[in-house]
Amino acid sequence: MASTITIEVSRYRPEEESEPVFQSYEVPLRSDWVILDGLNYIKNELDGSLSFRWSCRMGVCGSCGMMINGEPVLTCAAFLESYAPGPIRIEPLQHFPVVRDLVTDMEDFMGKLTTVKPWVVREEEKPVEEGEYKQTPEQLADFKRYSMCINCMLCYSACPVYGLEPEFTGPAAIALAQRYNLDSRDEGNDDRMEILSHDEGIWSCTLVGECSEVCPKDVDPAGAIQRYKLAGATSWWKSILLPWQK
Amino acid sequence: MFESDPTLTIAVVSKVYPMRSHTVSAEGGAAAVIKPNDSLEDHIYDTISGADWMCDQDAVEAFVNEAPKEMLQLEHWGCPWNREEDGTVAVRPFGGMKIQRTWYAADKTGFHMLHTLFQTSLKYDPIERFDEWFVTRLLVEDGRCQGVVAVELATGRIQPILGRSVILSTGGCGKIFPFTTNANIKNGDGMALAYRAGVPLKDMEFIQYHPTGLPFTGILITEASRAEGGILVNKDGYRYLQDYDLGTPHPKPVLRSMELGPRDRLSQAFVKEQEKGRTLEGEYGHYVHLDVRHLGEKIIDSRIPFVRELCLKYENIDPVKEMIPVRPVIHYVMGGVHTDIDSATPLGGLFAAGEVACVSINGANRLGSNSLTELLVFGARAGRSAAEFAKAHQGFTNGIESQVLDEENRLNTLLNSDGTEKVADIRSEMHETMESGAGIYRSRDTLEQSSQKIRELQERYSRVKVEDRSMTFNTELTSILELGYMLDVAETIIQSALQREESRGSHQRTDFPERDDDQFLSHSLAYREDDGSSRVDYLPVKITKWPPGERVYGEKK
Amino acid sequence: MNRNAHHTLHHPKWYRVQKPIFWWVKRFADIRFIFRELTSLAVAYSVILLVVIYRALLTSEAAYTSLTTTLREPFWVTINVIALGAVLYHTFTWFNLAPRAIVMRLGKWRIPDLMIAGGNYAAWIVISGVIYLAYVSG
Amino acid sequence: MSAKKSNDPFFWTLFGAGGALSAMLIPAFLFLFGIATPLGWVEGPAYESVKMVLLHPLARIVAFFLVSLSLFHGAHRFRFTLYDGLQLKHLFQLIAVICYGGALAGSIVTGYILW
Repeated sequence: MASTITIEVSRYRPEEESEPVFQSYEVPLRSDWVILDGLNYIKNELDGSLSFRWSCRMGVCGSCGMMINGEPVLTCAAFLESYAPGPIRIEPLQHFPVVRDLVTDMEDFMGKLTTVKPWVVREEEKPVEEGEYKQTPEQLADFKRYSMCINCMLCYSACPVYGLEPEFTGPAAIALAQRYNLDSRDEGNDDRMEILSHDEGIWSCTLVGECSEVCPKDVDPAGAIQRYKLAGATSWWKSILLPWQK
Repeated sequence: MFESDPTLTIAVVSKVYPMRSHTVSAEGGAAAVIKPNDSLEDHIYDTISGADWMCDQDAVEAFVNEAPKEMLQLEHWGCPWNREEDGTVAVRPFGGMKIQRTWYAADKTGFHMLHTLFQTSLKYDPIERFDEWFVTRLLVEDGRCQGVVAVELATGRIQPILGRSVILSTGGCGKIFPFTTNANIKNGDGMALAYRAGVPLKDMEFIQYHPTGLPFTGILITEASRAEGGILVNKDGYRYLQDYDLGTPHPKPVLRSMELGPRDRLSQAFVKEQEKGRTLEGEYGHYVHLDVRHLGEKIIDSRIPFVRELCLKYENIDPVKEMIPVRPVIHYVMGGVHTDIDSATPLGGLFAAGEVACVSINGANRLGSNSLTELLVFGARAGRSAAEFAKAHQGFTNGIESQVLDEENRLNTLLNSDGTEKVADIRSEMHETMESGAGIYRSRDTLEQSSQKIRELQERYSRVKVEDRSMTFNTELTSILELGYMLDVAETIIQSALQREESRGSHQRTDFPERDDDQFLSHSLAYREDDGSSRVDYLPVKITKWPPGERVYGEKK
Repeated sequence: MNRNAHHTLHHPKWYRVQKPIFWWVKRFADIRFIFRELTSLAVAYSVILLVVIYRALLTSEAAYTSLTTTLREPFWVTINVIALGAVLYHTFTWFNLAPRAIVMRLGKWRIPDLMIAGGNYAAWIVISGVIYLAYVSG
Repeated sequence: MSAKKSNDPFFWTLFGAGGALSAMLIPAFLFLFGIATPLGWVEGPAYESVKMVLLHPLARIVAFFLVSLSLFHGAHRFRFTLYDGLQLKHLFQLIAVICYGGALAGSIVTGYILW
């Protein structure tokens, strides 16, 4: 192994420290290693006490998001080489409380996820025996993009509005609401609009656009929220101008 | 379940957030008969013959019969299945299936199924989630399972979670092996928990290799890359499959020949090639090359874009310009916790479904796209059975508290122990010995060596080193516990493989190369003895309508 | 949880960071965002200028001439150049982001984002051309 | 969800309309009146002809909407800039009143001047 690269990892051990400190490690700089491999090298060979989450190492489980040199990134999809000669600074995803080292608390998101009703809402369920709901490829394409979210939380970390106002429902949750809104099988539009058309919902977003920039799955939450605002404004005007409808 | 009985309350205990579970990585699809040109009979026969007649035929029948309903249920819950122009669900062909019957959601089927299920589950208030709680033990008293002990990772709190019935759905144990498509979390937790509680593990010797994984990460390179014309070559650039009775090389891909032969045969050819010294050797062991460069950038980008994305994004290889290093990698464990057709284990109140369980419908070799469907069918069955059991068994027995205290003591002792053996060392030695002794080919000699090695590692494991004494999100502690699970499960794999003196499906013994229906048309059941060793028993395979035949693929048919 | 709570067994103290007031000066992308938001001032300035022109126009020819003279001062030219830069940035970001909110269809065919943005630009060029011609031809 | 229904859809609509209108019209106007003419790149039309074009009833209506909506556009955006950029969210109501109030006053003055 010819060369190495320095990784500066943010350590926070709540029993010992009142705030995070950086600790440096030297790891082999290999062309096929991603940052996560570097972290595992540290954990296996140098320091077993470093804590971080990871699982699939192929960009779909959503566990291993961290701040790399100040940017939110999936560490399984970021090569050490692209940060050479280093040092690489690794911190937990920002805007979340830090539980330990690189582990953040994401209960806030889990709660918000439930509030946007990310499931098919129907006035009347069709019995399974009667077969599938018909849906054309075009109808599928309408929401497909927004269904690709892996809940990796990079968008929340990239969103300054969420950083400033933790009450903001946030990019991924709204994109998921939109995923169901646009699904031809769903009839929950009005329910979700009721929930999301308050100040902490869609209207907090100022279209910074960073959520869509960092999204590893190209979900475009910023676009989802914009479309949602348009729908929200339309329904607001309708309720003002045509109050007898609905 | 809740729609049928709102009085139930359910705790979902998981060591990761539900949407991180490994189902998320499944790509291909899920099989169920829905098209008019297909029949249940055909799906049953494909499954049984694919399993080399090692599966229980009543279970396969139930599975195939219920599959369409469960898949439709998931459609109603919002799963974004790919569609035909007329709006009906689309199906694609899959290995070992005679007719196109695999439902798919692009190349992220597992991802969509998992997220659909998880998101739909949020609708139900009676479901209480224990996210990032790590289960360390089953509570068994009075002959039935009455809950678990778990550690809340964020706080280090050790706590019993009682339940009048318990369902295991913890997935497989691919991480026992060095090269696997499995995620880091697949350490056989549920298998070991049940095994330690006296429940036998069934058919553990049957472990499926996929012939083309990336050597370092185990990331799967789909069969489609070969179907599109990708070729496998050894270190001399020679298409070595022609030497192993797999046909003759053609410039264009030919179905069921050469690179499109069955998975097990391709994996076996790799081992033979390695023995001849004609594979390449790298940092991560031996490998060969999958060459798709001749297809050109256009075809690669339009037909197998995900292959290029995976190689580029996660392993820094561009298949347009470079050959892809590949080797057989562990993909799926056919065996698991012994359950009956209703997902019930022999232990009262304990149920299991998914890869952790062995019903069995996968026998000696699982067919692609049956496993995702299996989750749905037997998950639903497990739910129904567990609900019934819970209703029939009110209350909990005394004596559980002392078990909880025992477990707390055990964990605290471990956390404060002064060992010397590094987790990573024991783990990598386990990997090595499992690959060399219980890999694609096994023999009495290699298995006995591995068995001895695993015993040595078990002994060293009792002196494992703990650097991290924190109660807060201690991932070293969980790694140690997971290693303990894996060592136990490894032992059952080796013992079951040792006792099965025949070759069948994914279990290939060099010293017993033939299938032996007279002696071994039965499931192995590995029980844990008090001294920690495994005892293997047998249970006849249930044959109903389809007597064992020859498993034929390719030209012979 | 109280920010100053101490760590006790099984009640870990989480670490939380407050975003600094000038969080946006550290990254180029954030500065760019704040600049985009501040174009709102240039837009407001521009329309106020329009109102001032109207007022002069309606008051008398002398008032109008005096205004056009004032506008020739380097100070005001500089201000207007800066304002134009900001407004152009507003125009570009606005057109580029418009397709994110709007999905347009022709039958089954979804109009691609690039075409929606392109349509905006085309309209903009035509309208600007008309204004220009109306202005120079007097 | 306890949060009250938002007024934002109303202001956001004005913001959007103003954003689009200003993006389309302002660059040409500002370039001609604010830069090109003062620098002598183009010959500014005579008072009478400017008056004829700009005081055309249709032009006055366009101008009114342009001014008013742009002011609301600016107010809405600037309000959020103060929230995000300077973390003044606690002055929530005051800022909203000043921003939208300013835009409203500007619109009234404009209407008064134009007619």
